[in-house]
Amino acid sequence: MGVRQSDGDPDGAQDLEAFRRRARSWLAEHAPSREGLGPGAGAEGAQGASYDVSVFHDLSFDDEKALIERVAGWHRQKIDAGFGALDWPREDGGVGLGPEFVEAFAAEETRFAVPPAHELVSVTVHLIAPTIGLVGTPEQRDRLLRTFLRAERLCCQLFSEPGAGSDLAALGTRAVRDGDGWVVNGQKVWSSGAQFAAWGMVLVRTDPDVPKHAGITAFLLPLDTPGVTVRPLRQMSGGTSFNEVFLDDVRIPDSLRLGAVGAGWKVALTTLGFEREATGGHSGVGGGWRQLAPLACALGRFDDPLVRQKLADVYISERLAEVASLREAAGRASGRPGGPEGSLRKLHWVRSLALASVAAEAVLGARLVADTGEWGTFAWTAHILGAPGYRIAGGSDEIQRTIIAERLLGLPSEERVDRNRPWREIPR
Amino acid sequence: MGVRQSDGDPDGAQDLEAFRRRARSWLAEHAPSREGLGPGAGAEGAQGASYDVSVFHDLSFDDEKALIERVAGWHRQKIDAGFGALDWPREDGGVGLGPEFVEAFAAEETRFAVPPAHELVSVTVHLIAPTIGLVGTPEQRDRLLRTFLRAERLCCQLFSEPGAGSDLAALGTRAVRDGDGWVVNGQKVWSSGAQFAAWGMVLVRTDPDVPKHAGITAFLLPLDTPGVTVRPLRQMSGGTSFNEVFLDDVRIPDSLRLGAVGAGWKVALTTLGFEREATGGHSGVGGGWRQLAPLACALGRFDDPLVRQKLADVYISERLAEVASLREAAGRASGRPGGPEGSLRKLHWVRSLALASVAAEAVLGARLVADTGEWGTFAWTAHILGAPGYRIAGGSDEIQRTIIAERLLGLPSEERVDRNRPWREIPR
Amino acid sequence: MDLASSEEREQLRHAVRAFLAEHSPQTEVRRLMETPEGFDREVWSRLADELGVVGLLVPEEYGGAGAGVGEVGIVLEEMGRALLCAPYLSTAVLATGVLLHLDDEAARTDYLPGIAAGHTVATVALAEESVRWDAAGVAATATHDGSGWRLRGTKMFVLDGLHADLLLVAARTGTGTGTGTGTGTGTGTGTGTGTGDDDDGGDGGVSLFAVEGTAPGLRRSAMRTLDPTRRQARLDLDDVPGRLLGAPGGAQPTLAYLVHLAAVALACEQTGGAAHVLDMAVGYAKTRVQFGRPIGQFQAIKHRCAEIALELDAARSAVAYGLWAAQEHEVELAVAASVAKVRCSEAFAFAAAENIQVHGGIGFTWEHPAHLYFRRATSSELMFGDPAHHREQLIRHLTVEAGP
Amino acid sequence: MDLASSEEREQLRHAVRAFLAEHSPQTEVRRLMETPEGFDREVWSRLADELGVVGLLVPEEYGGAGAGVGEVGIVLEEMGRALLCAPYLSTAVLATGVLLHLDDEAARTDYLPGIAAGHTVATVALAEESVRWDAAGVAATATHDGSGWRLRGTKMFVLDGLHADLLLVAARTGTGTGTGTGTGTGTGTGTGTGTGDDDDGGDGGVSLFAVEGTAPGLRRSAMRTLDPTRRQARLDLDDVPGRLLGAPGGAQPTLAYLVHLAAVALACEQTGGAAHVLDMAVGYAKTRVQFGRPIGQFQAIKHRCAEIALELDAARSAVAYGLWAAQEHEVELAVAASVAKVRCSEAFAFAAAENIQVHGGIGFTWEHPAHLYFRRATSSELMFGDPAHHREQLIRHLTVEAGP
Repeated sequence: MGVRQSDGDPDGAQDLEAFRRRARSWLAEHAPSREGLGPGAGAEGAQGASYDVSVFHDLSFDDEKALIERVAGWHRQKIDAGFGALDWPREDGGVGLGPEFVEAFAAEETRFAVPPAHELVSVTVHLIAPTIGLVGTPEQRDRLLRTFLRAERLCCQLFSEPGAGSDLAALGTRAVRDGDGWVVNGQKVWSSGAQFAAWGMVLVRTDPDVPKHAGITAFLLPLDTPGVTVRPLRQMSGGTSFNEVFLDDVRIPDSLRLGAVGAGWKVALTTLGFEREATGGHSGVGGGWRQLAPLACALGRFDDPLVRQKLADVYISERLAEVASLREAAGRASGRPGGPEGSLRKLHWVRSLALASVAAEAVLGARLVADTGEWGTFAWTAHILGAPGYRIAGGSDEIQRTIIAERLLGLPSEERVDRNRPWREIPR
Repeated sequence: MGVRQSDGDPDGAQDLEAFRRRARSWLAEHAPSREGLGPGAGAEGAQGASYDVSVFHDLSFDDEKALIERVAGWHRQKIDAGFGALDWPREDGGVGLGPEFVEAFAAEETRFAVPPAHELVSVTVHLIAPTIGLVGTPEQRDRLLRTFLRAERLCCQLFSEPGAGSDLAALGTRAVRDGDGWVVNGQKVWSSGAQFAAWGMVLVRTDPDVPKHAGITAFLLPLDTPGVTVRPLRQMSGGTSFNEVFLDDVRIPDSLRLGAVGAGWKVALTTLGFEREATGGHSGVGGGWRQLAPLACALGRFDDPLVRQKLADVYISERLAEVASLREAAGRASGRPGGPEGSLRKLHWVRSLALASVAAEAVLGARLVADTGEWGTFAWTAHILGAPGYRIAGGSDEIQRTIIAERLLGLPSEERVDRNRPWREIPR
Repeated sequence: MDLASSEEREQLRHAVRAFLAEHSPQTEVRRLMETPEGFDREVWSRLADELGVVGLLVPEEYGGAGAGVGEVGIVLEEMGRALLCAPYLSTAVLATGVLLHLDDEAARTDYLPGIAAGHTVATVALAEESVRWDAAGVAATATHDGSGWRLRGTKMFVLDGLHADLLLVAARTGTGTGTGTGTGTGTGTGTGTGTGDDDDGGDGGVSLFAVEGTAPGLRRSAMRTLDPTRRQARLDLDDVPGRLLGAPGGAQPTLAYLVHLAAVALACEQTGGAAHVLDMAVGYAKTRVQFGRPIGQFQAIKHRCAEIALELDAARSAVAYGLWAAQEHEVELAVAASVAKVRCSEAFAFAAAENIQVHGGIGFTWEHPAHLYFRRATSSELMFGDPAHHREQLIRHLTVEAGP
Repeated sequence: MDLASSEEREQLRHAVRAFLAEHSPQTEVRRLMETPEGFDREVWSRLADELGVVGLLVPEEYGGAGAGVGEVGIVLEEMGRALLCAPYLSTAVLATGVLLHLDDEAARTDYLPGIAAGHTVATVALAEESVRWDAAGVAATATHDGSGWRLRGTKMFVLDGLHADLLLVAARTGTGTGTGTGTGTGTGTGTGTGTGDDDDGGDGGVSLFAVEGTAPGLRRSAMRTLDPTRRQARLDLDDVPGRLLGAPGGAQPTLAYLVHLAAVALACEQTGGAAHVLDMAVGYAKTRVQFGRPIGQFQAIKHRCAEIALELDAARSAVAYGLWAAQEHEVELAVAASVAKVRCSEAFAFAAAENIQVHGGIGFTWEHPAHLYFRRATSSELMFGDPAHHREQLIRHLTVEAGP
């Protein structure tokens, strides 16, 4: 399945083919092939031999740390061989190629058993590094850009707060100017990987007397700064994929300010915009057709017409997610803007997770209620308990629908009582 | 299945049993039994031998007129025998019994093949007559109450307008005072049975300079008044269950005003409140388990596990609607207030219609696409095309959910831009 | 169908709710779900003594209250609201119901007083590795060795089986092969299209046996459960002595009744659970402010709460129907039980999931109670036959009764 | 999978849309759906001559454009938007596709030029009283009487069959009994659990025949249809002469291809229809004012429009997949066709129903176009196998290909 060339590169087709061959041979040297691993194999299939259908990791601290190191290590290995940061400018440590090369490499990579994605690494490399690339000062770029791009140090997001979930811009963590720095007080939550990160990109309120979007500023914060406390937050599926981060009189030098004072909302949108662009990050999260079909066979449930209907829905949803990402890649290649398509993708993906839950219930029935000891059965509880999380995390279903309605369809926005009023006066 | 006595009537149990026996024997004399009619038989089973699964009638004018006459005739027959208007005061032509007698008679009546309900008759008898009973002048009561209660003349509602659907209170039909009467101009729509009615209960705006609910007045309008034009409105399922009613310089004497000037909204709520109390009006509308199960058998579709699942959902939904109406009757008998339960009932019923559509599609498949001539198959298109109408008519799903949320659950109402502003200034 | 609630029933509800508010607040549920035993023996005694609800179904001559299923339904609904950790379903409903249904006066005399007094925790062991709740799924065997019956086999999903004093165990007493006469998809818990739950299946009959929790040869182990507030166990029986209950080979009708009773009982619990999460969702929607407004003002939240209320209303009707049939009209129980199991499962599953969504992030945390209801909802939906199975059973029973 | 749209394709879309805006506005659709013939011969000629889309699939050597399924997909999408009343699906897609798929050069030479020129309206007659779209459902027979083949039997659901000049009729040429080897529920259109659409079924093979619309012994009658913009007919064949197409008994692969092609073609139409009703719903939501605000400001309406957009997006992916497989990767066509049929049926049915709801009362009137899309959506969903049937087929094909 090829992806269309951008028109600006008429000879690209040859280059791309050559690149693809080169990538394939490099991958073959450095990673085991996935061929013959059998349908149950996930990422890393061969060596892992793990059966992970969980939506959120439930790893011990040490295991997750080791995983992150493996993921970051593979990322660096690719960069060193000229297969990472392909679409980054050369001066920033990239290769300077077009997005079609990124897609091509990714397509090749799926054939090999390589380490899976990890959100903290992805956030650092794909979200925060490019944000620094866009709005960082020369010093910040020098100090952090390559480091983050190469995942040598990792940086988490410190955006959400207990009182600012869907309404992120209502955030209330206060930063007060103090000489050549700022003193920050407040609480962040839902920070993935904060316990493994050296840095955090934090949004704070620097001016409470202007409307909520206007009074926010972004900073880069070393997490070993005194006053920073990271406390893992256990989610309903077990495991602690997220953290609460308490900020008590934390001092941040002004040199670590990311963008202008009061421009933090724009900076955050830039970061989140990269999130929407980053595709394929969802594959490998939770279980799906690849695990359910053999499981249904093994349990003698594959002949049940009702089970088959539900498995079909899972297959359709997953297959169309692949097609959609090719469609989007083609759209990007021909210069169509991204926009609210990310919201469509996310809602489809959330639905896909739910369809897999439904199918798993049909296949497994009471085997989800209590562990009979049969391999690969009770493990699905981690999918079923995790799937509801992504109806909320990363922008709730409701927020995504509003984005689609307003930005894609042009429907009028709701009456907003919090618009054009100082943040201080808005009910909270 | 008996319904519990109200506590105020300790000897009622005996009376009720005697009444029930009396009713049964009267019914046996005046209507054929439904026993042995077979599962496919609808209302009037024996003589009708019709197979009507339509949600909205699609009858010719003459057929519908004849039907209405039959329905009204049966209603009068019951009244004359002392089995109609059971819970009305004796002075108004009723029998003066409690609601448990109404329920008991209704329960007995279901065993006999009697004429079905017709909306125009029900509106006249159960909605408009009691409204006049509550708010009518002595003259109005003398002139119209018994007439309507006995369905000798019929009266339709003239409430909705093209510009005032869900937002009924925004209605814009204007009435201007002129001597001892009013001159009315505007357009009504969705009036069921207006082409068969002698009277209409009409809501008009008498004061555009006060907030919308405050400027409405109700009138009783003879439909043969000059300037009244009734035009049948064809619905998507075919048939013309509704009408547009145009009012051009229509003169209504002030003596036909129903309630005070400006009190029309309250009067309308009174009328609609009776609608919520009237139960069981939905049964017999559209098709369901009773038609689908034998149909599935006849077509060899009853063994399909998917079909069985969908039929089960239809059965469950219908059975629980019966249970719910018994629950409500019991609640009323013990003095629990009605309130937003009508919204729950309506939403369940709409869902029931939709489940029957889904099951019919599973049973019939392409037999719905084109008429193969097999009995009882293509007829289901009238159900499928009619069911969407009741997601809208009688208060849309959205309006019902809002009623439940605000009145049953106590959730806050939305920001309303049309509150406390003169009707004239509200965007339309 | 008398659906009015009497004053006595409302008093019972009030008393149970007050008791649970005191003895089973969330903190206590959290504590107990981490303990090995999973419930508090003292609270259990009080439920029996003070409140008198453990012996509610037990006739007065055996020391119980002689009340009906309707009363038990109220207790179950309240327990479902509170997520009480206690062997009520197993002991006071299922084991008691089975003992009352069997024709074995001696067993009633021997066991019911202990149950009613809160001394005996009892349960029923039916399902096995085949994950079915019917006689046809029973492969465990019982043989008479001259001195008495000996049981062999494995039981699973035994509610409170790890600590129960009395286990009522279904085993095959004929020469049959156990599972296997079902055509169709006999191993599934979903819609077995080939076998009915009333179908005995094997050529040998199935019987029920009373087995002591301390019996030699009985190995019990806890099964990991999705719902930490309801314990389940695996029993491995190796030549375990058991006392035959009722006539040999005659347990099938009782096992069918057991499943129907369980379906109705779970429906009551589910309705209580759904009512509780609706309260949670509405309470949060009224107070949580985003975008300067309580989120309950947004139609997305507001209409979703209305949808939960609508589901709860359907569940209430389904429970009323199920309890009525269980109490007064057993001929309709098979149908009513399946109706109740399907509709209340759907309602609670929807309510529990949407409650999390209304809460947003906080609802996804371990600390918040929302997930405990989600776990209970998912678990109850899939026990004793999932909704697809019960839809199939419903159609089967409707067809057997009257032709469709 | 090349999913980028070329400039030529966008030009084609533009040209078709402009043509339909002029020649098939709503008023014209309304007019034609009441006429006996159901379409406008002159517009049909123009579609062939001016626009050149009737012969899009026909190779250039037979007078066509030699374009691919991708181009046809664009045309179908636009026609689905406009609800064009014309025999395009029957003639330009299905009959043409069948003629191209069969190994019968003479037939191509004889029939394709007339089709491409807009002179021949052609269709395929497969389904019968058994309401199945597969070879196993064929009971009509053809026998050779020495001078030629003679057909007997009944065909149903024949698109544009009442006025078609050329009918491609499937009939059984062996000695077989017709339907009946399928186990399971062979008579249904839903999930026949026993028979596959690739399964020939009977012991006699099935062949395709060309039958002239004017042939003696052919009685044609209009079937009442749910969707008045797409005509269907019943054919009663009593000793009707027919010309054998391809090898005798060898039509099964072509019939399977026909169903896959029909599924993809309908998916294109459905996507166009869904896109159109989304536009309608959004347009109305922006302008209709209730409670002093455009209803599109209310989340209930706003989020529903977003849901329609989401469904449309899935439909677009499904169509892209189906067209790709039809054009470049026939080995995946069976899977892709079922994926497309399921997903686009769901999407359009949802969109058409919710569009009515967004419109409220006005959307329920006969005069408003909303119901015509609802009729088309329901009709297309149930033709050539409903979604349940295609889910089952999908699983079957996935299993055959690779094991699950």
